Amino acid sequence: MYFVPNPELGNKIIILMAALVLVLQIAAVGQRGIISSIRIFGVQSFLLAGIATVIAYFNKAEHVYVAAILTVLLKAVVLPRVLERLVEKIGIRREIEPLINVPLSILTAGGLTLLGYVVAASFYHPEETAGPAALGHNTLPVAIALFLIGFFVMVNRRKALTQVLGLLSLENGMFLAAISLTYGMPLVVDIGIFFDVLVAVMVLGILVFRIREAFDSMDVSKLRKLRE
Amino acid sequence: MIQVIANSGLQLLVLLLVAPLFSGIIKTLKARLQTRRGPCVFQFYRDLLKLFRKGMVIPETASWIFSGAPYVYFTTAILVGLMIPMTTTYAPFSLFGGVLAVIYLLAFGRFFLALGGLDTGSSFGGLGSSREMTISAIAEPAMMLALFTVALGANSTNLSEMAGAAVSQSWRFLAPSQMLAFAAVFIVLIAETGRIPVDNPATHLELTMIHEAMILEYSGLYLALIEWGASIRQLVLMTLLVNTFFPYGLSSEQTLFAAGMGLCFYFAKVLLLAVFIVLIETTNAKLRLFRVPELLMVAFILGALALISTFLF
Amino acid sequence: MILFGLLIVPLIAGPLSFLLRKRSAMEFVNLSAFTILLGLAIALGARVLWSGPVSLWNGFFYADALSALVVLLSAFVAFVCSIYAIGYFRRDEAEGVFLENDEPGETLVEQKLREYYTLTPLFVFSLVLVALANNLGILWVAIEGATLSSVFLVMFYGRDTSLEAAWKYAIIGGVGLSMALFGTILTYYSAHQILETETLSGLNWSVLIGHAAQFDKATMRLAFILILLGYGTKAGIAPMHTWKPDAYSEAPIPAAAILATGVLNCSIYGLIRFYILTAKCLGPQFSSHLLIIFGLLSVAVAVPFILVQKNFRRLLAYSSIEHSGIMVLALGWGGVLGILGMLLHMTFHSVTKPLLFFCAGNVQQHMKTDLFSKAKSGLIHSMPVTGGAFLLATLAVTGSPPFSLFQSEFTILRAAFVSGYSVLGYVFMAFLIAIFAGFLAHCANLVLGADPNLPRDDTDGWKKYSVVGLVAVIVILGFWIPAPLFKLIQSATAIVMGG
Amino acid sequence: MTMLPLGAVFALSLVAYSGGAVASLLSWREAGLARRICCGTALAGAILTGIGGLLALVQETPAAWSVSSGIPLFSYSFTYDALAGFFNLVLAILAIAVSIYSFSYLKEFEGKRNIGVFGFLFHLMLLSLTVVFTAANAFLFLIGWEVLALVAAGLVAFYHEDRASRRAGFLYAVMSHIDGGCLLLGFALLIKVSGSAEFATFHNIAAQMSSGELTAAFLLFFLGFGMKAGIIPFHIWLPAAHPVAPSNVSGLLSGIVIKCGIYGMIRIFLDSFGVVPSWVGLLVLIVGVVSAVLGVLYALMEHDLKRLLAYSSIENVGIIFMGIGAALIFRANGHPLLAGLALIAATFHTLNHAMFKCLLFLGAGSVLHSTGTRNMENMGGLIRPMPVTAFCFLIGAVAISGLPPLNGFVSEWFTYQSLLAGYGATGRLTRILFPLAGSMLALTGALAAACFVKAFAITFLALPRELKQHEVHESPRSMLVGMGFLATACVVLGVGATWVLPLFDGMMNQLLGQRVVGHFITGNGLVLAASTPAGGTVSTAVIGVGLMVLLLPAIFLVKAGAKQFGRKRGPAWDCGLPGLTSQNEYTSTAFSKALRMVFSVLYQPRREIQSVFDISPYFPKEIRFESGIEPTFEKRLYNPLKQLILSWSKRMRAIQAGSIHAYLVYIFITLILLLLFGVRP
Repeated sequence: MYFVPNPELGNKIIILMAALVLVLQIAAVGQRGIISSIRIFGVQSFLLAGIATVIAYFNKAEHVYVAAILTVLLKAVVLPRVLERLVEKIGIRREIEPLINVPLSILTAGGLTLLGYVVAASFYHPEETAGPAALGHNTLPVAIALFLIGFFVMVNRRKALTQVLGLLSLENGMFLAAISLTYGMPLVVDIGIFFDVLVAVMVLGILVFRIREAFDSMDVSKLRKLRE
Repeated sequence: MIQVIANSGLQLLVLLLVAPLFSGIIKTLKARLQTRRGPCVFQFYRDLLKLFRKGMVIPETASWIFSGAPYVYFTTAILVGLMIPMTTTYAPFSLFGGVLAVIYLLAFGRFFLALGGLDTGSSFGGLGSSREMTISAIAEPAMMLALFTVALGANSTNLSEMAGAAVSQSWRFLAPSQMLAFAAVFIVLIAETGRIPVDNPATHLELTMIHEAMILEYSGLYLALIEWGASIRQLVLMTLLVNTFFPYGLSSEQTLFAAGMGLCFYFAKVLLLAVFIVLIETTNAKLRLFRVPELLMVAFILGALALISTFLF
Repeated sequence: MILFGLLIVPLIAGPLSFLLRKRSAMEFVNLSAFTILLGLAIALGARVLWSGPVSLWNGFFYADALSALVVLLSAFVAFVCSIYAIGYFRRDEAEGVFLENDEPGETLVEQKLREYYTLTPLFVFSLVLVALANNLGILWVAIEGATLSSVFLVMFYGRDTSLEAAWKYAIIGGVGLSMALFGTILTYYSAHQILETETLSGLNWSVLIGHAAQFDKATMRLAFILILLGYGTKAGIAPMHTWKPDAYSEAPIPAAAILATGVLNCSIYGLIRFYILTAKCLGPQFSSHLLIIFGLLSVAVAVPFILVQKNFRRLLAYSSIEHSGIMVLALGWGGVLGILGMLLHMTFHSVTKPLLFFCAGNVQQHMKTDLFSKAKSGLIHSMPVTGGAFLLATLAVTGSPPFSLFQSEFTILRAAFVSGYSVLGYVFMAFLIAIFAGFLAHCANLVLGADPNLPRDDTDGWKKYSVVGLVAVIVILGFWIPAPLFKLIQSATAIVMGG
Repeated sequence: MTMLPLGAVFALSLVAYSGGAVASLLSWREAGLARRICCGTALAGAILTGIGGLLALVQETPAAWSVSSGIPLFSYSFTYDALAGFFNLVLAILAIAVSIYSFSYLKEFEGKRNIGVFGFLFHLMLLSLTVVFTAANAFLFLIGWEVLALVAAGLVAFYHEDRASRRAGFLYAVMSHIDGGCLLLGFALLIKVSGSAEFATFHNIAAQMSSGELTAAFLLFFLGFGMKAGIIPFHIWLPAAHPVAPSNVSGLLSGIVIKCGIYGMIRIFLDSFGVVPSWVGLLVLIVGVVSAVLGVLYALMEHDLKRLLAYSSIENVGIIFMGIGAALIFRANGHPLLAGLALIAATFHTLNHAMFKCLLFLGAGSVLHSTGTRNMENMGGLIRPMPVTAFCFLIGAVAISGLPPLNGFVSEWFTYQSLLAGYGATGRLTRILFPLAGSMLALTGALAAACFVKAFAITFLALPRELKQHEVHESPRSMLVGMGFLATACVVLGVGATWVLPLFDGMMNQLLGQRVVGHFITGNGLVLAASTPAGGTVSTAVIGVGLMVLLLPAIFLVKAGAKQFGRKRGPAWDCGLPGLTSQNEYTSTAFSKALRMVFSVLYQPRREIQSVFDISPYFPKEIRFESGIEPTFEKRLYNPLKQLILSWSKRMRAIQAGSIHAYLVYIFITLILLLLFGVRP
């Protein structure tokens, strides 16, 4: 290690990356193309891995490296690839029409970010845990906002695939929360979670494919046969 | 003991033998008031005797109920008669049934007569039974309420006790509750005995018949039993009325003399009541059937007022 | 050893079935695996009763009375479903159900059966893992695993509607589980501050429970909210219940029965584990109120849908929503009576619900429809056993005496009064009555009536005797509970009460 | 020593019932065998129940047993005390009669219906009844109660191919579940106060409850028991359910099953609550009056024989409620003797109504069995082909009309006496209610008489209307024996009331802590006396004998006259109109027309006349006449309620409209709300 582990520097880097993550997330809300959404997700995951690495480095939490590597591999490389392949296979690139129009969606995303701050502030008290151990804790609001916006994307988007993307960014929010609060979950758990995410995306991918086959569309708002 | 038996025998005899007389008296008096000569007061006895000597025709459609009904009607009337004090405050069967038994035994007779009316299958019988049961159904609560008022005053539902209580409190009949109750029971008496303005015993007009329609198919001995029973019932109700509300002349002793004196008083009172009935009958027109409930409702209200006035005054 | 066996048996049975070709071999593997599983679950119960909690791998797996009870119930359901499944799929095969959508050929049948017989053991494995995992993170992983393995079971018939149901199931379940994971992270965080450990045991329930009182209260509050929403989604608590009717009506009957009982129990189990922590940390008030609100809401939501239901399998789903609501409500009312009532309810519900599903399955295969309007009434004439059992099961599931759910509902209601929620008790009762009316109206109309002159069914022994056996079980349980089982429930109650 | 025979008898009866249930079910393939088992074991069980009931009534020391269910909270405890004994005795008498009756009655099921299932349900009904009466804790009581309800619903819907039966069974089950729910809540309240589900711990529980709790508990129990007993306005299931059940079951339903409500009220209000505020009694009394009057008024308008009987059950339950209400009021005002009088009125009427209502239902069953219809407008003249049935029915009709000397009169007389006594024993404002209630009872009695004149006459008398006379037959012997048994009971309970009454003493002692029956018998044990301030005496024995004695000379007279002057049969005179046919006869509707007009405010009668004509309206080809009365409670109360619930439910379906986005929105909004809730300081 060449440069001195300066927590201040680490903090700055983390905050910068977290802000980027958030911006990307809000961009994803406004994004119309499926492929670009997928790519946004990839970049976002990459940034998260970066945050994880920085935290791991400054806090000397080795197992977080593993999480970071897994994130890069899985979420930044494998999953976007898989999803893009799926899009190609399905052959749909049409624009996605959100249920709420873009400006309003972005406004909502902003509101949810605010909520994220409120929620985070309610239980997280920075002054109590000052020092290097607190490094990354201030990304918690971003994590919660990520979670909420991801959820909002799922609510807002019609296409099956974008719902999956929403779910994944929701997952990203949690990942951020986990590393920022507790430097990741215990390793076994982390691996389990990653495994589950992988399987979930596979399963959902198969489903998306089958839906496309069966309904000739990926618009899940058309799945309304099962109702009262 | 002998006096008790004698008294009971006397009461039974009065019921059996004198009841038709009062029916006759009412008929004659009514005719006189209407400036007709009218039948002799003993005409009713002659009618009965004649009926006793006639053969009977039982409708082919009828069953044993038709034949059984007159017996029940007749016997219940007598049994009821024995429960009501007549000449002294003592009634032979008073212990075995009070006001409630009286009303329900009368209902028992009516029940069977109504069955008898329906048994023939003729529409008149059904008509009579239906009307009779309807009117009695509405009359009964009024009667019960009025008699309750008296019973509550006397602290007993037994008629001997009620009469005894009446005797012990002189001028009680002037109490508003008694007057109101009397009025109520009187209206019920009119209805139960089938008199104007509720029913007209003298007509066999389809639209107006009640009691007569019910017994239209009876003949001979059965008819005699029914007519006789009806006159006994009438006397019984009149007795109930006079002796619970105007117990004058009733002695609480069981002597022959007291009984004799009581008998005289009793006849006088019943006669007075008969005159009263005749007056009502001649001065009123018969009501339409569906106005009768209104009249009985009045009786009910009178009974309720009587009850309320017992603790108002 | 028992724990190991419990986990390894289904884990082997699944892949083993995948390798097999013959139907009867797959059936045999499943049936014997689940028989062994049930035996092991009983052994676990006995062991826990005898010598207290069991753990394995340094506390990675841990089984106290509560886990033993949940494992026992899962194993029981899996066992009866494996019996029923044999008859069920044979009938499906005989009627050519699998040939409808794809190209004809025998291979598809085998492929489909293999899919079921492989996935179900894995599904059950996840359910067992849920109850045996000491680590709350692993518990989450296991529930997620159960969800993922059952998505394909929901999709099993490959109809458009199955896809739709599977999608809704996967997405809503995914969202719900994300919330649960978030809750788990927050719990870990609040424990992390106290324990200052990054090892695996930092999420172990048996460790956490000892320190729960010192956890950060604000964090635990949020954590519990997220856990309630998350595991509530899996348990089908309103308003997160919406996936249930779809998934239950599309999955093959045995899978639906496991979903309706096993998954429900495991989700409630997860909720209970967190409830214990929360109650220790925040006192019972906070969680009670939330649980009561959501529980009562679930029961309330079930009412109108049950009253005007058109589809008898969706009816069962709403009943399942009602029952998870009742369990949550009981947990909220709390006290010894409430908890005992809840655990009794969980037990009895797990016995009753499969029966109802089996009857519905028999009817569906007989009438070729799951709509009341298309099914001819007068079922009792052509299917006397199923018809009678359906009526009994209807009565049982709506909490009528003498069936056992009455006992738990009675206890729960007593808990309501004792804990001072008598007004809610009245409301609760009113809902139960409405549900009874709705249920009975539908089922009586289906079962009774003039003879529609359908051919006599009820011939398959597997299907028939699984129904008859369950009827016998619910009738017996209505009058008498084996003492060890009650002991187990009692010690589980003590765990929930005291941590 | 004293407990032993009772215990053995009770256990044996339970064994007989449950064994019979299983045996019937198992023998369902052999219809004849199933029938014999069904009736035989039921008869055996009923006799055992009867012996048990008598033992419990006589020996007075309650016997108790308890069996564990595996859960300490729930144990099966039984207490066989005098109250239980009384109701078991009533049950036994009916069950004996019905079992005998069923030997032949069930024959028509053979080959058509599953007698095994019938026997199963029938035995379970008897079993659950006896369990309800002997249960010593809330848990067992509720189990018995609900099982009874479900089994009875099953029997109501036994002819389930028929839509009306199905609907009635369903209505019955739902209403029963509602009343069961009320009881469950009520017991939960009591258990909360007492800390235990055992009835023994409920003793005098009213003293420990706050007034709010007491009010809630009372209302819950009143609703629960009242609904079971079929009081107005919770009665709608009763006229729907009782007619459609097989007639032997109808007899038990009206005879004893609805009496469970009465039993429960006595058990809880008198035995458990101890002294309750007098408004409680007043409410019971007023509801009783309303039920009695409305019940009989609705009965009058019926032309379905069994529905008529069902409505009349509502009336009689009302009369019983009057007695219970009066007893509660007296107890609240500290008059145990009067309470005893009122309670005897209520329990005696319970017994009596059980006898004659069951008898009438069995009679109606025989008629139905023979004619195949319940519609009285089609009957008539049945007294000739079915003389014994007719005679038994007549006894029942006289008894139910409260006419002396039969049993109905005795209990109504006691009711009157207790109502009259209330005048002197209560506060100024409430006292006026008592005689008014009495007069309403008189109205009820008179209307009941009218009603049963109609029921008997239209069914059995005059010419047959739309029946093929040759097909109509007298019932087989066992059915007649069953009816005869009950008819005898009606007479014995009436004429022998003073000998029966001492049986009530143990029960009164248990409930009121005082032996009261001695006060009510005088005159060498021949005369019933209400030794109250406004008492009275009556002797049905003397009235009965008196009627007989007076009847003899009258009969002799008429016979002699007939011998001498002739007695012949001829065509009915009918005011000289020849050719009397059944079309001339008064029908059931015609008979009740006068009352329909009088009480038109209540009935809201509706009539519709449609004439079909070709050329001119003056020459109608065909006239259709339709008339009916408004089913007020269904129309004004239940149907709107049902519609409201269903339409609201339908509207609620929009929640589950299939849109996954909507589903996610629910979760999202819940999440946000809860987060905001969670972060509050």
